[in-house]
Amino acid sequence: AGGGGDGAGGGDGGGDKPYIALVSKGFQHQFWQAVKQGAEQAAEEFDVEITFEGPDTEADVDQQLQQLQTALDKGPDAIGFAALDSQAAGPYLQQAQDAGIPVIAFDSGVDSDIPVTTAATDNKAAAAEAAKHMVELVGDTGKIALVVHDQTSVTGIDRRDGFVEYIEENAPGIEIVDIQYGGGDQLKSTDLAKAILQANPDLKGIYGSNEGSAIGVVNAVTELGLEGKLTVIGFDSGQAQIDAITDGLMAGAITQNPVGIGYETVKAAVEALDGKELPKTIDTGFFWYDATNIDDPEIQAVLYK
Amino acid sequence: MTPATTTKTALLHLSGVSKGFPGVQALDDVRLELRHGEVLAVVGENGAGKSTLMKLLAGIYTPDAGTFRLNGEEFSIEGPRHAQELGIAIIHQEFNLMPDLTVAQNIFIGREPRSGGVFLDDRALNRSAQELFDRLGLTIDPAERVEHLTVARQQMVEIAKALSFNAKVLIMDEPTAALNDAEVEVLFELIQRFRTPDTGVIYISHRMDELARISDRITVLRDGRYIDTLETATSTVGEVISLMVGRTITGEQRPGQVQRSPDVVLSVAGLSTKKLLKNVGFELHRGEILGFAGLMGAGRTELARAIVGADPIESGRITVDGREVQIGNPAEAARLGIGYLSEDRKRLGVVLEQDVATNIVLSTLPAFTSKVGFMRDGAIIRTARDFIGRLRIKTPSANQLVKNLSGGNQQKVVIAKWLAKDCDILIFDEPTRGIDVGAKDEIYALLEELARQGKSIIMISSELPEVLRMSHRIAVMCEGRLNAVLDNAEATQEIVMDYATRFSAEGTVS
Amino acid sequence: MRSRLRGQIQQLLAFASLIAIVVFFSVANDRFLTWANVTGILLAATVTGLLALGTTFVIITGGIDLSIGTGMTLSAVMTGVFLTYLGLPLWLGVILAILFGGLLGLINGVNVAVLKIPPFIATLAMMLVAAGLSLVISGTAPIYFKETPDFVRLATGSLIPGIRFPNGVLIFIIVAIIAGVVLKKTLLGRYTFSIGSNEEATELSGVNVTKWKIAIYTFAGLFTGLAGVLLASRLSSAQPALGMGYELEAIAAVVIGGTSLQGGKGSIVGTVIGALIMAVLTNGLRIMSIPQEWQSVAVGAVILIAVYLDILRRKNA
Amino acid sequence: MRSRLRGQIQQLLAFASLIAIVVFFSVANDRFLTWANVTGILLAATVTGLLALGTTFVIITGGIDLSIGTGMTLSAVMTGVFLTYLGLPLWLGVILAILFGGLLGLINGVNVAVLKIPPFIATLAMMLVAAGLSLVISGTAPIYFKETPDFVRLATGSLIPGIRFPNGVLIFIIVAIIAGVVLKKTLLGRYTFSIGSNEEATELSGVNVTKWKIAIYTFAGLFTGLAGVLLASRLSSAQPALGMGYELEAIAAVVIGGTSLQGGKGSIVGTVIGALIMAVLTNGLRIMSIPQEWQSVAVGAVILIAVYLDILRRKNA
Ligand SMILES: Nc1ncnc2c1ncn2[C@@H]1O[C@H](COP(=O)(O)OP(=O)(O)OP(=O)(O)O)[C@@H](O)[C@H]1O
Ligand SMILES: Nc1ncnc2c1ncn2[C@@H]1O[C@H](COP(=O)(O)OP(=O)(O)OP(=O)(O)O)[C@@H](O)[C@H]1O
Ligand SMILES: [Mg+2]
Ligand SMILES: [Mg+2]
Repeated sequence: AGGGGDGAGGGDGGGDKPYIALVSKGFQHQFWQAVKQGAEQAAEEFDVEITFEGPDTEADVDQQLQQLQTALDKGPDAIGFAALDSQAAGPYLQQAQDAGIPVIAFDSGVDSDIPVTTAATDNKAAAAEAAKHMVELVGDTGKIALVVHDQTSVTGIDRRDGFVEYIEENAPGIEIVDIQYGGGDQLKSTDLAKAILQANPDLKGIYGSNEGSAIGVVNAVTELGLEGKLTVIGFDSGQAQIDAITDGLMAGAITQNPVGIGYETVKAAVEALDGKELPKTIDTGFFWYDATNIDDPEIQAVLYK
Repeated sequence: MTPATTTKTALLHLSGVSKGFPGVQALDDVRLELRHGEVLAVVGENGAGKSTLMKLLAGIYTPDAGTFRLNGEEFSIEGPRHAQELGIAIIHQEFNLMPDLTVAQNIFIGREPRSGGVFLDDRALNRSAQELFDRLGLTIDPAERVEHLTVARQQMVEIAKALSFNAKVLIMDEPTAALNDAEVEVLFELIQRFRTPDTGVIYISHRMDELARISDRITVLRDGRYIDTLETATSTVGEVISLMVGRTITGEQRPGQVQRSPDVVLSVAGLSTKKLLKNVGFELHRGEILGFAGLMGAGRTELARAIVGADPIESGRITVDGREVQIGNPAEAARLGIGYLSEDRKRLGVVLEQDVATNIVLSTLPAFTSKVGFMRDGAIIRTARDFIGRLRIKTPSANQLVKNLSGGNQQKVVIAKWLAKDCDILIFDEPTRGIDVGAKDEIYALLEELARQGKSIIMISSELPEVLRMSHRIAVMCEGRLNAVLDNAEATQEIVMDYATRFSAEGTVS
Repeated sequence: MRSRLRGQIQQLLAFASLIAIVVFFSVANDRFLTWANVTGILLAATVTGLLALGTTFVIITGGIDLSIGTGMTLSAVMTGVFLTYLGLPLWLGVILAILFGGLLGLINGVNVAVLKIPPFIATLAMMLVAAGLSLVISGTAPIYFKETPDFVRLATGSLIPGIRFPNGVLIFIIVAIIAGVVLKKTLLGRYTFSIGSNEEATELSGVNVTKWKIAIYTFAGLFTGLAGVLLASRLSSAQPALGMGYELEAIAAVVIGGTSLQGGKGSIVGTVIGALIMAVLTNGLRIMSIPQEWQSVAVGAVILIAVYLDILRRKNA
Repeated sequence: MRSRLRGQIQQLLAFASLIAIVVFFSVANDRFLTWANVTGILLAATVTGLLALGTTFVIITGGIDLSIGTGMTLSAVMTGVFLTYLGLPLWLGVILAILFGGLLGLINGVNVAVLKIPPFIATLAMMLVAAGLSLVISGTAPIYFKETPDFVRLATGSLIPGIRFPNGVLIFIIVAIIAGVVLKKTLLGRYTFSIGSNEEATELSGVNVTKWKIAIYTFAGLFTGLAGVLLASRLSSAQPALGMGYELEAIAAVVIGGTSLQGGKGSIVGTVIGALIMAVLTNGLRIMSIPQEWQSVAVGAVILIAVYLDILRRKNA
């Protein structure tokens, strides 16, 4: 193997396996752990060395770019990168290109020609799918609210806008009364969802835009004893969300394929190193799951616990 | 007053005691013997090592060398608690009180009464404190927080705390420095009552007149070394002083009839504050030393603070050089040429964590700025050294931290700060607190020299002899009122005390 | 006597800002003063409130504790370890988790009192260590309490029959009272004030400051442990990535409540009020659907005004 | 003289921990001591380092500034407003943004010195307000510097021909020297120490403490403004949601550098070393590919050890 001249024998691993550095948007949350898991699977399968890092929150653009910088300094053979802000990352990507290190974008697109391919989910489309199910469940009229995990990050914005735009275009009778942001913190999201429910007793549905937000909404509903009184729609998976769906507390949720994202990223990197042609995007897809299909093997495969 | 001189073994015996700090040998082969039932005075110039020796006994420092014997038995002190357990109680020169706790809580810290073994019994605590005060004849509210007390009252709390231990050896490090004559009487009364054939008192003071009244023997230290021990009854003040300073000091004299300048530089009229002051008015002339006398809490400190804008005034007019002024804070006062030296040295006087030079130039810093805005450190050090020399401040260097100086030398630093400032009006609140006899005379000379140069000085002092010796005129306060302003010629201790105790008819301290 | 009465009036007045805020929101939105919302506010105040109670002690000594946020998280994770991984009985697991919080406090105490590391650094280090260990121990995944369904009722169930009054709030009230009594009525509390007021003088008075400081930090740690337990109970899971930032909120509650970071001054009543002010503000602004970016501005401004009014009040008292 | 010499030896020794850490990483990983990585570390240290420089002054007065993190963000957003929205010339926009930071400091100073609000509260409020306003002004979206491509070179370009030495680092070095001189050699610095050691005594010495405190906070604010400019330059954008948490890192750097939160003690050299220790640690652990959860544990432990060794050293000196 051995990449182009520069990256040979990076400090890691010692052996002459190719080294691929992945810089994601996070590492503490389960979603990212699932991505990491997929990446590790692929690493084993293709016999490459990987590292996986991400900032503490999706607002930490600065921290992420420092991690990217360090990753570059380690002289990897390829880089996987999930940009928090692709414009801000421009100079670093340029640096990678100059050093002849192929970059694989993952999770969300990078606004640049440098990445050889992008393994991602279309978050906007996924959120629109969630909205579609919301409309199906609550009908054409009524009030709903959103608990979103982040106000400024790409995923936060896409998952909010995809949902809102779908409602505006397809269900003008539905009123979005409130959108609040809980940082993906379960406790904050719980208290925040409770306040929304207090302020709007006639609310028909709430959508939580990631695992922490969705669980917060479920907690709020149970703490206020409103089980079954309104429709909760979530995003991502995790044991708590799976349970909420099985128990009927949550109508259903959108899941991406985080394991698949991680896997495809590493696989694409390996192929790029082997000089193979890659498609411009690798759509890792998303799925709607609810009590009816949660046990399907195809769904089970993309859920993480 | 016959001490048990025949006792073979002394109550407390120290020998060969040495203690050094970086740059300073504070104690060098010092010995000391305290006999049963006696009051042993320990005297010496500022920085002679008195407090250091006492701190060794209190378990605060550990000696570099030396043996300690209590009733003939050798012992060592492991810490403050151990010293207490050994029966050694100390009144520190610098207060060691917890300002946020109440008086009673301070006195019984570490010995709190508890009900049922768990909960603090503050009622019992206050009762014990009240009993203690009753026994000692003090009127202090046990539930008052210490931070609200004046310096003098804090001193009384320290004294009460030390007396509450039922100690065998009581050490008093300048207990009267902040007290006036009436309170000193109370203290002496307490000491006499404390003294039994089993106990002994070590008494440190710079007030020579006290020694004859209270002590049986006098031990003199100089530059960290033991000089001699005298029987009080058979020695004179002059002898003691010459042992202390190694030279003789001229006796005191009162200022003669001075030709007072007609210029009024500061005039205060109808000054009242919310707390205490009632309609205070006086005039200060150019080149005058105006003394302020009064009992504890008479309001002299409060008046000074009100004048320089450290505390808000409720009504009243202040005129400086004929112009009415509003003084909002001490900085404005300083700009008008009024400097205030606080009586509370540790809290309001020195900046303990900074060095001597910084403290000396603190009021004058802008004058040491070069054209481009940098501090002229050379000039600062030169000025500092100048004052260190003039006031004979005992310090290894101008860069020594002030907290490492002895109490009296800290006081000199504060005085130097105001001398450096060249104010036209100086308000000195207890300026000679803790200053040794020799240095006192030099400070008196300095003040007189300043007055001759046309500066005007307000000198607040609780030492009546000092007020009488220094002041051209003497203002006497009581309960926030100015009862009299006397010419030096007409003033005697009796007359001043008479005015100082003329309480208002209602007899209330609102 | 007089000063004691004045003290009590002062404490009553300290409610003023809180009441003003409550009145404002009640008028602005009629959903605010409903039973469910009020208990919701109280429940929202419990976790940071508990952290704030413990930290009050530390701050009165003149110290600070930055480790409470992630220390709480680590305690929550340990609750998961005890109950789910080790399958201990509920009561035992809960007690062990609280004690574990105490252990974190003990380590802080030793670092501060024995090794003389400044509290800011000692607890910052603990904050980072606890954050890391939470992830390590949990394997960066939440731990659920499947086997102990009762555990969840600890925070949100209602012991008082008939009315929906969350147990978590009840626990908070009880613990606040205990904290208040300990601070005012026990040796630990007395020395807390004394050390904060003048550590050197306390030492010179023969009090073993080292020992008592360790005790105070340990005691404060118990609150962190309890906060972790309640957090886990409310979320039916131990979330290992949470916690950073909670320390600031708790310390803010303490300081808003009039406790001085200089040490020597403070009260539990003040801290409770401070925690309530924060919780009410957050809830009220959300209820009013103020856009989130403005919420942050409003909270900042109101805190400033509330504290300023409190200062004015004290000056005039 | 002797004591001055001793002081200098002490300061040299303060490097000891930093050097030990550097040596360790150099041995552990041969990528660590490369030019690119070293300049990378230095660049990473600039932003928090700049914040830490300003805060050193505030902390020496005995205060604290929690608003530096989001204040920096707001300054970055204002840079975007000046350069991108208003299209001002580069130099003018940059100067205005720095002055804007000074304005934030001025407001803090007035709140602390005139209204007597405790610095923790005053700057906490500012932190929240600045966080909110950053989002409001930017419309919750990053502002890019498309029209001023030169702006990006401010931080990452290299003035020194031939070698890749980022301008940001150069700026940091220059500013640190200025800060050091101001602290040691000017009236502002002297009063900073004096106020921190004993504010009341300083006031009674005829120093207008109110005025000088305002000046000190304002001066510190200029660093916040500059940090905002450099951050924006490095990220080629003003990121409005960033900033929370930076204050803690900066304050940690200050305290690791030996500045006391009690006030009265501190140095710029110490702060620079503190900032470098933090940056080196973070970078070194990343370079060694330590799992991220363990990185946090390691940073905590090393900070503790470094500060403890520093305390031992001073005791023995
Ligand atoms: N902690 C310390 N560090 C350095 N030097 C000290 C320290 N404590 C005392 N000294 C020095 O030791 C010497 C003796 O000081 P000490 O306080 O015992 O004097 P003193 O006789 O009590 O004087 P005073 O009458 O002024 O109170 C002084 O020169 C003082 O500067
Ligand atoms: N009996 C008392 N108990 C407590 N505080 C008192 C008492 N009498 C007066 N005070 C307080 O003392 C202060 C006035 O004392 P001030 O310090 O001005 O007097 P002084 O004449 O300088 O006396 P000294 O400084 O010797 O105590 C006021 O603040 C007043 O509240
Ligand atoms: Mg002394
Ligand atoms: Mg007085």
